[in-house]
Amino acid sequence: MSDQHTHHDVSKHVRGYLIIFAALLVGTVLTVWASYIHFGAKDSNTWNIVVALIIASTKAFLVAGYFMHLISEKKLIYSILAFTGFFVVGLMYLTIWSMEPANIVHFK
Amino acid sequence: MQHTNQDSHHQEHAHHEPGFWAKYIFSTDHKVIGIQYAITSLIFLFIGFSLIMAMRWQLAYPGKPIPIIGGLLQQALGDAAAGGVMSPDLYNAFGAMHGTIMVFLGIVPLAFAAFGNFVVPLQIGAVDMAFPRINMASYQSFVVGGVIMMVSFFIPGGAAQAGWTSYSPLATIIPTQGQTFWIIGMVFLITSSLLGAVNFIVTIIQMRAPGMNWMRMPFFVWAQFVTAFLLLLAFPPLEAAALMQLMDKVADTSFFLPTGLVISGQVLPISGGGSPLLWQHLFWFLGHPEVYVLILPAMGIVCEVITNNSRKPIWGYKSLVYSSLAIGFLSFIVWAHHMYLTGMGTKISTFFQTTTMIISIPSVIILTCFFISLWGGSIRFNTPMLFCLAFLPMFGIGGLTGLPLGFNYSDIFLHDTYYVIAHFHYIVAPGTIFALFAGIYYWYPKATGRHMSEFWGKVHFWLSLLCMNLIFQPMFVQGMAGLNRRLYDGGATYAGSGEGIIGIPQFFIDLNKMISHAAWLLAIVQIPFIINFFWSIRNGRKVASDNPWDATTLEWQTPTPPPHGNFIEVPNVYRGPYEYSVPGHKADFTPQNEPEPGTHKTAKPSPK
Amino acid sequence: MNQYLDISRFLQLPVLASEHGKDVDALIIWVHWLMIALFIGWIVFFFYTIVRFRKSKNPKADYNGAKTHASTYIEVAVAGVEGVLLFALAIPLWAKAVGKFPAENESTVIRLTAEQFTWNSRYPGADGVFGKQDISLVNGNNPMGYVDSDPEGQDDRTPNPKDIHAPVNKPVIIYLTSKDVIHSFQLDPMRVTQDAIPGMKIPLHFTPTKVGQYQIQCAQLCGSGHATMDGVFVVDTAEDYNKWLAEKTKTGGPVSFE
Amino acid sequence: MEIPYTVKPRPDTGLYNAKLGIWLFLASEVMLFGALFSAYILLRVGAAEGTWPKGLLNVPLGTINTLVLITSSITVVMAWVSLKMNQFGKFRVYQAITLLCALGFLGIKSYEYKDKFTHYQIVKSDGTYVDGHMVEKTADHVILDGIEAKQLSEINSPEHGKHPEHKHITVPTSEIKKIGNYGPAHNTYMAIYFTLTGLHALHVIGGALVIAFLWGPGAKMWKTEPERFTNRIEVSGLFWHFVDLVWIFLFPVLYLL
Ligand code: HEA
Ligand code: HEA
Ligand code: CUA
Ligand SMILES: [Cu+2]
Repeated sequence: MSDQHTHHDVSKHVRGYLIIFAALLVGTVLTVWASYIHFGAKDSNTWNIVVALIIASTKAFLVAGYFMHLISEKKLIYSILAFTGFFVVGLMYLTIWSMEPANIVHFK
Repeated sequence: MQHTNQDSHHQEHAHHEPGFWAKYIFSTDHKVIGIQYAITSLIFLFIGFSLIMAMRWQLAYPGKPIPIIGGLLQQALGDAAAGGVMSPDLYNAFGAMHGTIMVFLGIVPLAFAAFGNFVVPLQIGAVDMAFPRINMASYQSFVVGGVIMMVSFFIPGGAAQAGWTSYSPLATIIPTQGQTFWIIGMVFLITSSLLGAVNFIVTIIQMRAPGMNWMRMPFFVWAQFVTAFLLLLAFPPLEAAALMQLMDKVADTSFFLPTGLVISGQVLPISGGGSPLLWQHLFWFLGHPEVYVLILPAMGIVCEVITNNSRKPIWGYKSLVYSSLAIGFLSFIVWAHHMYLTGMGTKISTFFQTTTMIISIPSVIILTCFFISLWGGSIRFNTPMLFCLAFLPMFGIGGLTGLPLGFNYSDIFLHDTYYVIAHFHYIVAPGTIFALFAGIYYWYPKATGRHMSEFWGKVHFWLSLLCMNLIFQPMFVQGMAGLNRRLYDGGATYAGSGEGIIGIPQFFIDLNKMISHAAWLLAIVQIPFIINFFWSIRNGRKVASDNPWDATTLEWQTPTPPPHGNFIEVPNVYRGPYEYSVPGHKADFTPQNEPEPGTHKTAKPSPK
Repeated sequence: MNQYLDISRFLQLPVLASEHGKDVDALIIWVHWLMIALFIGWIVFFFYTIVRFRKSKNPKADYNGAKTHASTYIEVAVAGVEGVLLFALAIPLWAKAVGKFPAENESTVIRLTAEQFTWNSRYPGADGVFGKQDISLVNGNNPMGYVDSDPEGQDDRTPNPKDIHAPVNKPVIIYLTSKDVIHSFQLDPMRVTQDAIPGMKIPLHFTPTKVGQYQIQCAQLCGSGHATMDGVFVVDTAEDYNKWLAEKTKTGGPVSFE
Repeated sequence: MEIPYTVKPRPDTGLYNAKLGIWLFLASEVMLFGALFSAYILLRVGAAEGTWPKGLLNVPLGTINTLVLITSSITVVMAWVSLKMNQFGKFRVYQAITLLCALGFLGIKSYEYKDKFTHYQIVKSDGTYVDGHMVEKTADHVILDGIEAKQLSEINSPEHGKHPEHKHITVPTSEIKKIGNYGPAHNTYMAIYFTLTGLHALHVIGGALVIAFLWGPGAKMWKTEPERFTNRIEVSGLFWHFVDLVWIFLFPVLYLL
């Protein structure tokens, strides 16, 4: 990227960075606030988890997308990250799936 | 060089002749680092082999003092080898360390780091690796990891004893610190591999010479490329697991320890709540990609040598490339075929069986391409070629015997028997090790400017081939009869421990003696190789030219040995890697950087 | 199975003494047929090629080499055969092994607890219910943590370690677990192997078909005694079994664990 | 000899070497933390009823630490921007703030760790629990500042909004069946908490060391090779953002859920 930016260009981005920064601060306060409210059915906190993860993912998207310039990154980086994402999801999903009681032949 | 005058980046090597330390120990030159890796990992291979030779004595003659080195062992290791006899603990330690050393300190550094370092930058026409200093750090981290592993033999209680797979809870509850050393050693080795992997990938993507586009890369480079990705993405979960096991050992956590463990009559004072299966998942998530790390570089070497010595292009270059990519991709989702017997339900085992069967297909395709490439060739039987030709059926046997293991229902019987041992040793010993021998004989002239002796090379080959088969073929028979691995008495107890009890027939246990003798013979026939290796550095036949094998790939288009910076002039690449016997050409090989007659245009830098 | 196709003798599989074992053998044998066919095919091609195209015979290589699609067909065929073995044999058989358990009241039910380096069995007695176990009770006299006061445990049969019996031709269900590290219960003649994992209780089932004494092996590295963690699985006639079961029930109750 | 593309991107990939390198490295880091998160999920799902603590950690401190890391992220970006605009002085200032943030983060984290190591749980012989911070320990009794509970779940998942009064509780040594602090060995939650945050803290330290080096002695390069130096700042920044990103997940997962 570095070569394509003139000085002028970069200074234009500064405002954007500051907006992201503000959004991240708001996001943080939001998660904490959301954790004190109970969403969904009475004795399940599934929806709380969903809400928290949605906020966290949004924040992660902002950091990765703008601070780390992923939004305008090269295809090569996207493909590397796509594979990594696939494998990490595979690791999590398959491990958890295979350890589900339904998939383990054992009776407690 | 194109960018020479860009900036005044200071390079000390360019200005004065570096001293011994800078040149050989703290070198950042990829070729020197490659050779450092090669020598170090050969030494580790030798150590790994020595361990198994001692173990094979115990298997053949359980409870008898080990001749010659028994006394030494007792002095060095104390009670574990009292009277020169191998104790069960020592057997387990040697077994675990044999696996660990062979895999992580022998084959991976030799096949990936050593050959990759020496050959890859040359083959793609680069001046060095992308990050020379990280390259050096990678080697140093490897040495530190290796030293920690070696030291662990001599601490009280000895080295790790829970197999190279280090299953918890066993690995955690063994009271000695060998396992802690193992974990810390592994962290260094993992770091080394990660640094190496990043370096290789960046080098291959960024440093290809002009015209060296993806489909013109030698298959060896592709193989290293896929291997680097396997290391990069599969190792971190093992690192995570190692950290957790370390916590279990030193901070009394219970990541892999379930509630209610009772060790020799005592309830273990831990919180519990962990899962032993979690370790297995994380281990095999690395473990399976790791086995392809052991084989892909070997396949790469085989491809180079076979095309060169059959004097014709590889058959199905694209299939090779896509198959190796497919193997790389699929190898991340087959791991639980090592865990069929951990109480797996139907759905999940169906998934892993199916992926296991699918992943065997690209291997079949790769092998098929190699076989068909021979058809129509003009085959020269020199030492490297012999090793590669032997690789094919040997890998074939090893790979095919993976199939009955891959079906869960037949694995019920074969799991943890010598059938498994024979399966993977056929792949890694007469497979990978042979390919690595081929690589050594093949690239030796480039590194030293001299040939190794052909005669002794052939002696080494034929006798090794014989011994390997004498060692591992009977293991299939033993495994089929139900003999288990990791038994320090060679199976004597399970032969039927009393009158009328049906156990393993004695015949199959007696095979151990024959196998052991073959293993020691194998050691003896390595002597010509070792002598040949060192003797030829000074006394071997000088190479007739920079390209003694009449090869096409770029590493042969440099001076011998290549200087710092590799190429006198950055090569331009005009064609694919294996243009042998091109119709209408005078020579039976057309180097990648030889301009087409009549054209003077320089090719565009890698269009695709 | 057709006797000409029977390479089990060539493979030297051990004695077969269980009902489902023949299916295990069948799969092993079929896979080996596939392997042998491929191996012979390739090895013949291989030797023919390297002999025919050796340099002295064929000094000039052919740039194009083989022009054939045979390899594609072979690859597809290999995939096809693997698919058939997978979907026709391996998967349904496995589903039967881990999913379709015989009724407990028509089977011999055994609770088997592995520990370094022995096997402890427990039989539920006439009521068909095991007595409770509690790890906080574990001590030198009560290594399995039996709850003595549990009425359901009063008729349980807890034989000596390594002493395991079952009657012939009746399904056996074993609930397998471990006290310390991972072991693996292996009975080759029954074609049974199952890891015993602490914290998990894994069931397995098989039907012995031949009276005899069979060697139990531990098939998972479990420490210094792994090689000697033997045991005997005795398959009795129904009468002998009942005699054995009755014989020690009085003395072998939960209190006096030997 | 000169390694190409250390400064300028390679035309066909559009990347300079170090940038590709750091992204590959981050990919491996994703796998590392991904594996630990899988472990977290498994342990949590597999935890016996009432043993997985909720609301154990200090949320205000965690929030402050989150804000600290986010702040450091923006200063890292601004430092890079300053270099791009040729304002070396500003760069120094921004990175100094980054480093202070890193120190602040580590300081707060150590305080939280210390808090857990002085927090004890006693299982009494009658099976009830006493849980709180150590006040006094002598040969014949232990005084904790905290609460009493009949069941673990009362301690681990207290009802929302209801915080039981903390008071000094004296337990005679003879009544103590088991005593232990909230270190990693306490339960699997504490184990994964210490492992995840400890590994994260190591990353913070590593990143801070690199940034400090480039702030101090490494800044010499600005004079000779400004573009290359700017690249280095970008690359170290990418790592720093990643560390921030991991924390963005760690915070809700460990503190809030
Ligand atoms: C480099 C190493 C390597 C390679 C490449 C493989 C390849 C394969 N492996 Fe192997 N495996 C190991 C190393 C390797 N393995 C190790 C180390 C272990 C034990 C770990 C331990 O427990 O300690 C193991 C264990 C292991 C198991 C677990 C067994 C058990 O513990 O119960 C299984 C089960 O599915 C398996 C399956 C396979 C399969 C299906 C392949 C397939 O990819 C194979 C595909 C190849 C072919 C199908 C051959 C094709 C060739 C031809 C068709 C041509 C033939 C030509 C001639 C004969 C001339 N392996
Ligand atoms: C890459 C991996 C690799 C390699 C190459 C080997 C090579 C060999 N292995 Fe190994 N083995 C394993 C990986 C490997 N092994 C693993 C993972 C296990 C399981 C461990 C466990 O249970 O946890 C195992 C287990 C294992 C067992 C089972 C032990 C048991 O279960 O109790 C046996 C038994 O015979 C055995 C034998 C051999 C033999 C005879 C060789 C021979 O082929 C060795 C041949 C070696 C050479 C030919 C070296 C040549 C090099 C030189 C001579 C150096 C020259 C030096 C210079 C020039 C400086 N191995
Ligand atoms: Cu028990 Cu091996
Ligand atoms: Cu595998």
